[in-house]
Amino acid sequence: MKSLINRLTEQFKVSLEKQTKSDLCFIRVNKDDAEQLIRHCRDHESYTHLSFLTAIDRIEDNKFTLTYLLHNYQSHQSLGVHVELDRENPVMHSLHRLWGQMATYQRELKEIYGIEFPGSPRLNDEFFLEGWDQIPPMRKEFSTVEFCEERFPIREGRQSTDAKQTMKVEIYPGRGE
Amino acid sequence: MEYWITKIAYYLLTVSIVMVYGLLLSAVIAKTMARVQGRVGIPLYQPFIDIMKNFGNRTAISHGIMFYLGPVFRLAGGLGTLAFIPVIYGSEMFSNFHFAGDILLVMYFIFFGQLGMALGAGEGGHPYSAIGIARGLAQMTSYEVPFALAVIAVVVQYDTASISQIVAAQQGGFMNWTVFTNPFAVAAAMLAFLGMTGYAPFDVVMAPNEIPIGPATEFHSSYLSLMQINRAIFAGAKLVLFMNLFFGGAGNLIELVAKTWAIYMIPVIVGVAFPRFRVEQSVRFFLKIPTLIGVLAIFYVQYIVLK
Amino acid sequence: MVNELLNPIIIIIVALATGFLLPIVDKKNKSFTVVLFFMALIWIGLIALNGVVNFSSGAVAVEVITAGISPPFSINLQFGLFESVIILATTLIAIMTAWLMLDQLKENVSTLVLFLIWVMGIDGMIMTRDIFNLFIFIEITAICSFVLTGFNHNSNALSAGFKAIIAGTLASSFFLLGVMFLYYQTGTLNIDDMVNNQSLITGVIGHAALVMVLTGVLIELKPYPINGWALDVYQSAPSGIAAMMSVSVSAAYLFVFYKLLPLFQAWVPMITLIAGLTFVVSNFIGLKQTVVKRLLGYSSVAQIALIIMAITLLNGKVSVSLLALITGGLFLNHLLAKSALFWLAGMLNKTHVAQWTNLKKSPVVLFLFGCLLAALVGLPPFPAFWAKWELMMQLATHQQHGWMLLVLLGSLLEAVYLLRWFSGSLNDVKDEESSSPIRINTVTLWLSTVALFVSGFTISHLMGVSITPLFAPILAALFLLLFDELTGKTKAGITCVIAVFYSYDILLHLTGINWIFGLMLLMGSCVFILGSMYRDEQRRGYFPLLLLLIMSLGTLLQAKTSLNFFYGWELMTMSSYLLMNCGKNALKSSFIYLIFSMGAAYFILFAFALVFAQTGTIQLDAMNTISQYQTLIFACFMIGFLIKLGGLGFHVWLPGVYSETEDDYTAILSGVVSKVGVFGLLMAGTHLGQTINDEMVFYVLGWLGVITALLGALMAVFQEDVKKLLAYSSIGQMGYIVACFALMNHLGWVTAMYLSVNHLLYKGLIFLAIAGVIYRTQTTLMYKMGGLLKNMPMSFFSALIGIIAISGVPPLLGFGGKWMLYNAMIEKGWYFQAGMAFFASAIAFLYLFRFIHTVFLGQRKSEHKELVEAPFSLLIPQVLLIIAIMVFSLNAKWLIQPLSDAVAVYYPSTLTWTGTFLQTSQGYWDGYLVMNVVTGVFLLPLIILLLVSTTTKIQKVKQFNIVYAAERPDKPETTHVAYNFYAFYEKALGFWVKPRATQFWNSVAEWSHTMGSACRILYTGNGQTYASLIVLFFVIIYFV
Amino acid sequence: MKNEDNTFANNGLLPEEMDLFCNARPVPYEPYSIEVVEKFFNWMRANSLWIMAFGTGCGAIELNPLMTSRFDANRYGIQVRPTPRQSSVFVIGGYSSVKTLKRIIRSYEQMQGPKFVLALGICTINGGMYWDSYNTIKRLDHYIPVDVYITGCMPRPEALLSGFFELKRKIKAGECDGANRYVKNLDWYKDNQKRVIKKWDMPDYNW
Amino acid sequence: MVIENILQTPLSNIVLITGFFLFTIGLWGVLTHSNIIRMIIGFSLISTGIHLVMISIGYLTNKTAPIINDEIKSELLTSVVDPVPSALVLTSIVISLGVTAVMLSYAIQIHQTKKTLSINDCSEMKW
Repeated sequence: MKSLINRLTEQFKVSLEKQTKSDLCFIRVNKDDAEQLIRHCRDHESYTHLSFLTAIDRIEDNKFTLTYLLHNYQSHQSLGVHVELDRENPVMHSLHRLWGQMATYQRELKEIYGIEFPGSPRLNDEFFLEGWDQIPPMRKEFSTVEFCEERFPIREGRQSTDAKQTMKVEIYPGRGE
Repeated sequence: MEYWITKIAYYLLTVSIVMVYGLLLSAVIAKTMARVQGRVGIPLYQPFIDIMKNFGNRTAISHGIMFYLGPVFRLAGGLGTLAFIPVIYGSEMFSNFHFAGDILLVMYFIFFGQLGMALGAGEGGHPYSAIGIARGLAQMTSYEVPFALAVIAVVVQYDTASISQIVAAQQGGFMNWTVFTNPFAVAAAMLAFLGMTGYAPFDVVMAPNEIPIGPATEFHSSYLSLMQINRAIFAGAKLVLFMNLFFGGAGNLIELVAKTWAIYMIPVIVGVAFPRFRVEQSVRFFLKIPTLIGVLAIFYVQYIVLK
Repeated sequence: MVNELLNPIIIIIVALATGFLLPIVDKKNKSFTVVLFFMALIWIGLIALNGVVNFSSGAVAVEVITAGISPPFSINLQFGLFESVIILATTLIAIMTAWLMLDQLKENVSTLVLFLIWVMGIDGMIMTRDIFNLFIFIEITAICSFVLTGFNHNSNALSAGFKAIIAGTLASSFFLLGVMFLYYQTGTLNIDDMVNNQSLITGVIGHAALVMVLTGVLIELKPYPINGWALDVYQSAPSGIAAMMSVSVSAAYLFVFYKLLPLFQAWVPMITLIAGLTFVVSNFIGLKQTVVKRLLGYSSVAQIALIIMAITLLNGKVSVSLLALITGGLFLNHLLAKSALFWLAGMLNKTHVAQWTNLKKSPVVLFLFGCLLAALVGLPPFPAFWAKWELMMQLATHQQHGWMLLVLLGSLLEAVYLLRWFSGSLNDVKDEESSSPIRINTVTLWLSTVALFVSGFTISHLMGVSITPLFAPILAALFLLLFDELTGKTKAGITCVIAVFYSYDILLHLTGINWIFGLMLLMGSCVFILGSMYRDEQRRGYFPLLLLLIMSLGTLLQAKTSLNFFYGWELMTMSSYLLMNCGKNALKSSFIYLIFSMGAAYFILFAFALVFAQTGTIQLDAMNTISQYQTLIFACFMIGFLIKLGGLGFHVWLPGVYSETEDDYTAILSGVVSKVGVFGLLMAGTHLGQTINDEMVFYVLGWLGVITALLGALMAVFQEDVKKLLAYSSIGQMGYIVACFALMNHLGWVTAMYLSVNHLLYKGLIFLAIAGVIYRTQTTLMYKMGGLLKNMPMSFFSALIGIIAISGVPPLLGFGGKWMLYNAMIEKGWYFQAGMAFFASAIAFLYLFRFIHTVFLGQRKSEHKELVEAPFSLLIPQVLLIIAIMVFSLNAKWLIQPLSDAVAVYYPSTLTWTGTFLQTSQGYWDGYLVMNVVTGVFLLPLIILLLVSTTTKIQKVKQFNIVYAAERPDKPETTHVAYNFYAFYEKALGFWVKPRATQFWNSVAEWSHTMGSACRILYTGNGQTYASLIVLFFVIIYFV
Repeated sequence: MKNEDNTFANNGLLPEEMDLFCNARPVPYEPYSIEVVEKFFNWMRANSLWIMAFGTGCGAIELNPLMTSRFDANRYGIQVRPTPRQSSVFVIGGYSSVKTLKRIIRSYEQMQGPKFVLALGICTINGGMYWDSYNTIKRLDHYIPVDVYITGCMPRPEALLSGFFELKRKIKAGECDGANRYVKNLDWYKDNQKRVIKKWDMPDYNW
Repeated sequence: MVIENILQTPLSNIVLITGFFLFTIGLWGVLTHSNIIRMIIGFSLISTGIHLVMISIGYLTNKTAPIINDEIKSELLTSVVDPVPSALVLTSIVISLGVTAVMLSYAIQIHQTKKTLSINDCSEMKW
């Protein structure tokens, strides 16, 4: 993994973020260099498989972090590529030409985070929501409880208990602190 | 005139008996299968309840005149098929209108209901209906071949196409039954019967997990009741036909019940033991071994029985 | 004085004198030159005409002797009937050619002179009886030909001309040498003396001499392979000159050949062989030809070879008058048609066959062109038809079976390329150059066409054929053509009225099977014509042809002689072909139909000829006295009629034709025209059935029938095009009929006829119903339709009755057919055939359901929302047909009894009736009772349902209110199951119906074309090669 | 929502689709006028419960063991039909997302009356563990009438069976008129449905 | 020896053989030379050869010229040379002259339009 990172840093502006396991590490790259880097990994470093693409809403940093997880079937190593996007104007280059299934991930991210991928096929089609008329639901500023109260009639008399408390007190009394 | 009124009355009686018998038969089969699976199974009166319940449904929809008439055609097919088959040998009461036509008439009248049903289901506009009918017809074309060969063999053997005369020729001891005089013909016909009844492995027409239930997808309420009644009558008519052609007919009701029961068990047993064929598989199946047996049956009649 | 002026010698004097005068006159007055020129030609023509008039009334041939000495020491000319006729014909062609080419000819007076001298040379060749004199005339003709070929200095023509000179000079050298040796041995130059002293021609010298003369003459008759030069000339010479070469010069040489033939008795087989080879090979090469004039060249070469064959095969065996009839008919036909075609080619100035398009825009030209080609192909009523018929009869009488086959093969090939040319000319191509109407002077073409009609009429008269029934259809059609300006509906009405009266008249004269078929075909046609009123277009030419078709059916039904039968058959083929081309893009498929029909006709002709050879008469009733070749004759008939029916292997024309022709005409094709094949089968069966002891042929036919039924049905299952589906269904239905016919017993034939009637009723009904649907939806693809029941309930009802009847489900009449079919087969012992028929009828359910479901049921397309019921005039015939179906279903006896009686003449009846109860040896059936029982069992559940429905709230819903796995349907297009409906069935059994027949016929076509290209390798285009071939030819003849 | 002739306006459909769907309003059905007959039919309805084979949520997994040898619901006249046209009982299998709700409504409306709804699991009652999910409805009875609730997460097949018995009892007693209730209060139900189903691309009533 | 034999053969035979010889040479020329002019020469040779042959057929050794009038007795007719071939030759020569003329004019025309005299260049049409 080390040598890979070294090789990559020679060619691209990347920085090692962390190596969580011997066969998994994450690197960070600029949004504009991402496509080149990932293409390089796919074509020259045998990271031929796209495990997933997902996003992390870091509302405190006002950023989205995209994670492309690539996998190398020969060495059984995975490489995570982090790309940071501005949260106010989240736009990322569409990488659907690298892997066909990328378009689906991008569609999903568009729907639930509102991240734009210009040029991605069927990007604006509904993914799993039908007729969603609010801000994207996975963004942290979206409050589900408020939404539910406003949208769904709720039956009276429902009681909610704190799960941690219940575990401690009712289910496993006497264990833990 | 009086003669005809009596005829019609007798016929209606036969129909009622066959219907009740057919429904009971299906319940018994379901019960049997449940017992095989270690279940209690439905009560014997369940089919009657189902039919009545469907009649008692308070709402219904109609897609058009052919949709409305489809089940009518279907039941008319079953009733008509039964009408042209003498049920009990030598009995005036159960001879129906068999003097209107011979075995060929019965073989073609079987199609009447299917055609009408196909039209009704077609007007329903449901794609699965069309697919189910297409499959059913396709399968039918192939199992009719061994059946037709078997019937031809029988007709040649007894030198008559009249069902009552075929039965008459088989009287006088069970060794005179076609099943013993021409086992090939019976083998071919029974294989065809597997396809006719639509149990597994030839149940791709209904294919409940695949195309809900094929042609009947859109039918409900009273339509469905008519179709269920037809299922009973039609099954009964086919059983009687097979019994007449191949198993010496029946001299009384008890013999009728015993024989048809035995015949019906064959597809049931096969059905519980086999998975489902695809359409093209079943088409090819019927055109191979069963057809070959049918050919053998004719050779057997021509060169052994009649020599 | 008048007699003096009409003396044949004047022909030569006039020509020579005018030839001298012309240049002198030309100096003074140009226009008078032309007048003088034509006066000379007309004078020659008048002399010939006078001769024809005199000699045909029995005058003795005139012997003209020159120089006052008697032959052999002087030149003598003979002027008899043959000579005068040929001279008249050639001169007429010359006059017309000169008139057409006047602009080119009169530019230089010497061309006029040459032309005149050319005509004189031709006439001299015809008349002279002196062999050296003959040589001189040959040389005069040849030199004129050479010069006229190249007179417009066209580069191609110059090359061709020089090649012609090489060949011509070699020919004349051989001829001259031969003549000298003959003179050396016989001491005479007079042909008659030479023939009389043939014994003097002996030894090597005599042999060589004869071979030389023969070679000389043959080269000019252009046999394969020494005719490359001639084809070049045909292609490149000015059209008029080519026309003259092709007909007039050839006429002269043919006559020369005929005059000299007694000298070459030893070579007759070889000449026949060469001619036969030429005939077939030229036609093979013609297949590959794309240049119009060269195509005509090949056709010319072939026609001349055919005439030579006729002469050599029949000379001395049949009477001179009969030989004259045959060769004269063939030649007159060639002369008139070929010259006119050359003129037409010259006038239109379209070099390649592919350029002949859009002729529909100029109907007059198209009509003339069609007549001329039909004449060349040998279709009735033109002379070649009669001549070919007589030729076949005579060849068969003299046991020349191989040659018969050769002639038929060659004729078929010729028909292929000529009709392909015609077919192409009907093509509508969008391009400015060819789409404007053609403006040409058609007078000469009209003259030729009329002359062809008249001569056809005359020849048939000479053959002693009763003319009225034969020419009535054509005259009626021509009559109706006069009213072509009226609206389509009016014309349909007129046609219908005429057809009804005609049918009524015909039916009075028919009995037995013919009567039944008459009723069926003629009445059926009348009903279908009613349907033709649904269209608003004018439909030019459609109704005259329809009338022609119907009346030709009448001719066929009335036929007492094989000639009448064949005539009607050909007329029907032709008219049905032309009717097909009233459709939009039926060209390709209808052409295939035509070729197959021509093939069928030739099989039938062959069979009739074989019959004639044994009975010596063309009476159909005499056919059952034949004692040999019965099976072969029967097989030929079968093949011929099976092609018409679309039997397996010969069915390739059928689907395309049915799907591409006009929708109302398809009903006629399927309902009526295909029944003619059945009628033919029964005709052959009634007359020949008793004579055949070998059951094998029927057995084969029976199997063929049921296999056709099976595969036809199976093919229908996989069609997307509704008309193709019905077409294949028709093939399948015809299969049953053929199988029943092959049973050769009472029940079988009754069934065959019963099925024919049924097929007419229900297939006609379905085709009419679908015609309305196509008219409204503007498509024939089933998956583009769907759910039309809501818009067109009446059409749906027709289709429903139709499919119930076809499928054979009781209680409609289709079941009767099926029931009798199985009874008949089991009675005969054809168990497996019966099983297969059952399989086929089960498969029929597949396509019938597909048809009715994908068109009328299922989901309606949004664009079809506004459609309304089919036009009223289409519904009327449907109602009539439904009534007929219902009546015959209710009481089958009304239909079966007459059929049974008609067949009972030939076979004892095995059907017994007790009221409506019908019994055969095995089974029984009571149609009336069945109908009642079915009504009863239908009413029973209906009443139950209605009763129950009173307590239920039934909501009528729309097409998308279906259970769709909890989704809603997206579009009707994606919800309607229609496309590739039986994919799984195709997976299971599709391999049975791979298009093998199409592949086979394609490879036959491919092979024929390859054959053509192989044969033309010898034509290198190099004059020296041709010269070498000539020398080689001489050597081979010498040593053989 | 309504046209003048008391038909649905079907605003959710495209103009060209209007003709493809029926826009009639359902009307409530009356019981048989003779009480014995009605009772008789109710008895048969109770003994011939045809379940609609549509697993709408995780609870559908409990339906399978119900039909097996161990529980054998078959003996009570309960059987599964694959098409809503022929079914009389709709078992809502637990939580239902908005997207599924749309399909539930559609299938429910396609069933022929009398028809019964058996709601399975706590989620159908008050949302259960999905109480704050933005995509799950909290109360099923706001959208379709429910005859019997079976609570639990998940209820076992035994609970299911007892639910069926309760249903049978209610049917026999003539208390199950959910279908009529739905039709009578159709406007209220439709309002509720349309409030959560924002993409209403179907007719107002799915015949 | 050979010369003797030749000298002993009748004159007509020599002419005959010469005629055939010329005919063959002409044919050879026609078939082997592709130049049109040469071919024409070949044809001329052929016709000359034929003319010689024709004359030789009419010539009878030791017979006199065929000048016949009424005074010569009929039996004398056998002792004269056959006059017919000689007459025919004249016609034939005229005709061959005509043919040659046509051929030459063709040669001129071909040369003018195609700028060639080779027969091989005249094969633009063949099939």
